[in-house]
Amino acid sequence: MSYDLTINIIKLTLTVVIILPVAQLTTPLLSANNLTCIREERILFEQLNLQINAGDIVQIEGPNGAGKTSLLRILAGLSEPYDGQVYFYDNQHKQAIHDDGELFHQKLVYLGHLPGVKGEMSAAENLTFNLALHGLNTNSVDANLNEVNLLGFEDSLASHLSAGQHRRIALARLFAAQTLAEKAKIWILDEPFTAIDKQGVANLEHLFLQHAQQGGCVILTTHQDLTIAKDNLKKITLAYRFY
Amino acid sequence: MTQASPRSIDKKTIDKKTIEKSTLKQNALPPSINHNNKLSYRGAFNLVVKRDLTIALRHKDDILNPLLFFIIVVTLFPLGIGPEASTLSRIAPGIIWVAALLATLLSLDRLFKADHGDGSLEQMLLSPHPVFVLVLAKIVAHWLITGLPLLIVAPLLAVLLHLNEQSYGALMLTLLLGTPVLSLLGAIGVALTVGIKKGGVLLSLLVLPLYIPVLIFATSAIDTAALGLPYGGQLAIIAALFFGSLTLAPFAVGAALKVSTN
Amino acid sequence: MFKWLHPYANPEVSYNFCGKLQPWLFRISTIFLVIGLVWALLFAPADYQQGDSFRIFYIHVPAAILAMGIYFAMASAALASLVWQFKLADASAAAMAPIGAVFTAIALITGAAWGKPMWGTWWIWDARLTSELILLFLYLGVIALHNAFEDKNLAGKAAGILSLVGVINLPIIHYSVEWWNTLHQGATVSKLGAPSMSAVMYWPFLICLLGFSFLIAALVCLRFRTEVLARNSMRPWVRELAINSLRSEQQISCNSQQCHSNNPNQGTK
Amino acid sequence: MQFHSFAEFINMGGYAFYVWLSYGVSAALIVYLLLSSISHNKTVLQQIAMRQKREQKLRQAAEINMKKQGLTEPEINDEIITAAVQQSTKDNT
Repeated sequence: MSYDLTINIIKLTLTVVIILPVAQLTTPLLSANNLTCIREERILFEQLNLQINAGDIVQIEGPNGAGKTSLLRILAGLSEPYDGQVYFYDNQHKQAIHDDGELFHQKLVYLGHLPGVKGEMSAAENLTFNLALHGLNTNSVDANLNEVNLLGFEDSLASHLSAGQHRRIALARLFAAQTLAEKAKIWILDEPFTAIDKQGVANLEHLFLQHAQQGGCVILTTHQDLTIAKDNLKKITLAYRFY
Repeated sequence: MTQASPRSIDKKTIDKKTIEKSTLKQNALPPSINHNNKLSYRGAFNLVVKRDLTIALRHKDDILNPLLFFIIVVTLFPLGIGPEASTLSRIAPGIIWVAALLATLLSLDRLFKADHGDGSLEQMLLSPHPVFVLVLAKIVAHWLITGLPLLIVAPLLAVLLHLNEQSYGALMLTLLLGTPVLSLLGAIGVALTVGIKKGGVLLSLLVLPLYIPVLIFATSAIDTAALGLPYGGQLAIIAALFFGSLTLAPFAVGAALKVSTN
Repeated sequence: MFKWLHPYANPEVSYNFCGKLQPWLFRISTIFLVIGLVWALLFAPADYQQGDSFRIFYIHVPAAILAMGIYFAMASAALASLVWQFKLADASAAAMAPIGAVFTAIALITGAAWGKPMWGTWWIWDARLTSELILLFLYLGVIALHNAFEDKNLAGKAAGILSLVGVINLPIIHYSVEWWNTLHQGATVSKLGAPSMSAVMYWPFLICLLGFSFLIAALVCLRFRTEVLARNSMRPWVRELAINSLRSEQQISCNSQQCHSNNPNQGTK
Repeated sequence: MQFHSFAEFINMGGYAFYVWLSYGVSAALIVYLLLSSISHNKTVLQQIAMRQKREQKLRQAAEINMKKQGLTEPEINDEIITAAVQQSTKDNT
């Protein structure tokens, strides 16, 4: 393993996730090999290797401009890395994410900075479309909206709702995805707590833990301190590179 | 998850007016399109078309503005050139087609821009469906919103311009086959410029040269029809352009969108 | 199969290789162009119909042919970069676009200057001229798109997609314009296509064509090196190169101004 | 030699304006392209050099900031990394 360059960039603090049964501990879900990201001729990170297993909650830390969002987008397959490859695992079988994008996307929930909510549609319609597009069950839309405290807003046009409520519509998808065993295991969330109140954050953290215990993984960036116990939380720290 | 989440502050701040005002039926989209959680290509296609149509119908400006633009541009020509029926009827095909070209160009921006702005484009690219299908659905919806209305008003404008009576059929057929080509080729340009802040002028620079063959063959078909000659040849070429762009453009659009959202 | 290419996939190697190639290309092109143009201007016989205005032919036609040729080269480079992720192909495509645009402009301007005495008008909607004009638009689109992106890698990919779309459309546009032209007006009798061009006219033309080709190759080399530098500015070898070049420039300016304040070390020497 | 005198050569059989216009414009455009390519190369090199200077300043500023806050530069803790490596290899097996 060539860690010579990685060592300069990344401080990995990995702790064992004890709660999980041993069988799940070794189930990898997502891994990356030699990732290099270059934006506007600046190297954000170089030769980054990582592996994310079932049951992991991984927080990516770093100052502004260190490449947190870029890393998440590369892991989700939205951006192409300058070099390197991201793999996902289908029944322990390792595959590059671009080889079978459709299968990978079934396993993935990505929520970016933007909530992806259309102002011209109501909250329920937005969620229904989102779920249907990703092949998720659309029968429990109301229940899912209830989970994010949006019950009563189902029929309001999203343009009448606030930014925080938009984000909660997007997050409602997690509650729908969470009930599925095999699908949507990999959650990649970019600043999921933006514009969410304290109670909402607590609910989400609870959801993350539950998802991890059920054999999923959560990769997220956030500026808030998570209350998730350190035992359950892995951290990847990206340093700001000057060139 | 159980009902762990307590109803909090937000419940109190429900804007009752908002609820009353929104006379929308709940779930204009079918509540559950699939029960076995596996959406076919066709299901995904229909889903996106329906969504785009729903949005457009609730935001009527998107349909009306390009149409008004089309009508106004066409009415400007007689004012600029003069009212002689003979002159107008000779240049009518060109005017109608150039106006249709510009109206399509004007409406192209909304094809991906709004979706890119609010993040739903990312979500579509990450859905478990081929980008090809989704892109095609969006283009079809765009054509239904902008191309079809043009097709419907075109005969009225042809009357205003004294178009030769023999060429109405040719006008309608070329518009029917040609405007989808405009949407398809235009989508490539929009997909390339959607991430750029000032992409509007750039879009016309990229897209208009690609529209030239459609313009040439469409106007010549209409001219030929005015002479009472068969115009099947030109129509066949436009049809070939249509099928060619139908098969190739969505791939180019998909590749371009991946670059733009990078 | 392409193993011999591998070292050239390294930006530094190809940068240095082009640096070595570039002066030779410039020399060869100068030799060919001087011979070709002197021959064309002084020794080639005047056309029996067009007289000495035919001498425009010796730059107009090579420019027109090469403008088209550069577009195809650019599109194939774009294809290589999109399909095989061959990053340097991207840089070469970016290098070619402005050169192609300039040669298209030359073809158009010389065409107009030739058209005035021959056809009596600066511009004529001749099929060739029109498709050359559209080619210029395509080039300008590619350049504009390239400039619109901040990130050079993304810019290359976007411009690559556009040039591929353009290359599919180019023949369609060309034939549609030709067809349109013959439909709208009696076919303009073009002297260019005359197959009966004599050897005395043919040779200088060929030499000019070769000269322009080498000139373009040299220019592509020059611009390609710049693109490679811009795309690899985070690499140590480029950073060193940049610092060195800045330093040597400062030394030159210091020497010429007898250097007062800028660099005390230089002054004392 | 097609021309008998220099004046005749310049006159180009009456087409002087068009011929010399074509040749002049072509030469001007090619020279412009050449010069702009060379100057572009220089500006790119200069920009890269300038950016290096800027980076140096940024880095110094960051270091000063850290010292102010009483922090040392985050040293690369080899132990943590090796631990991580061991961990990931353990996970793999």
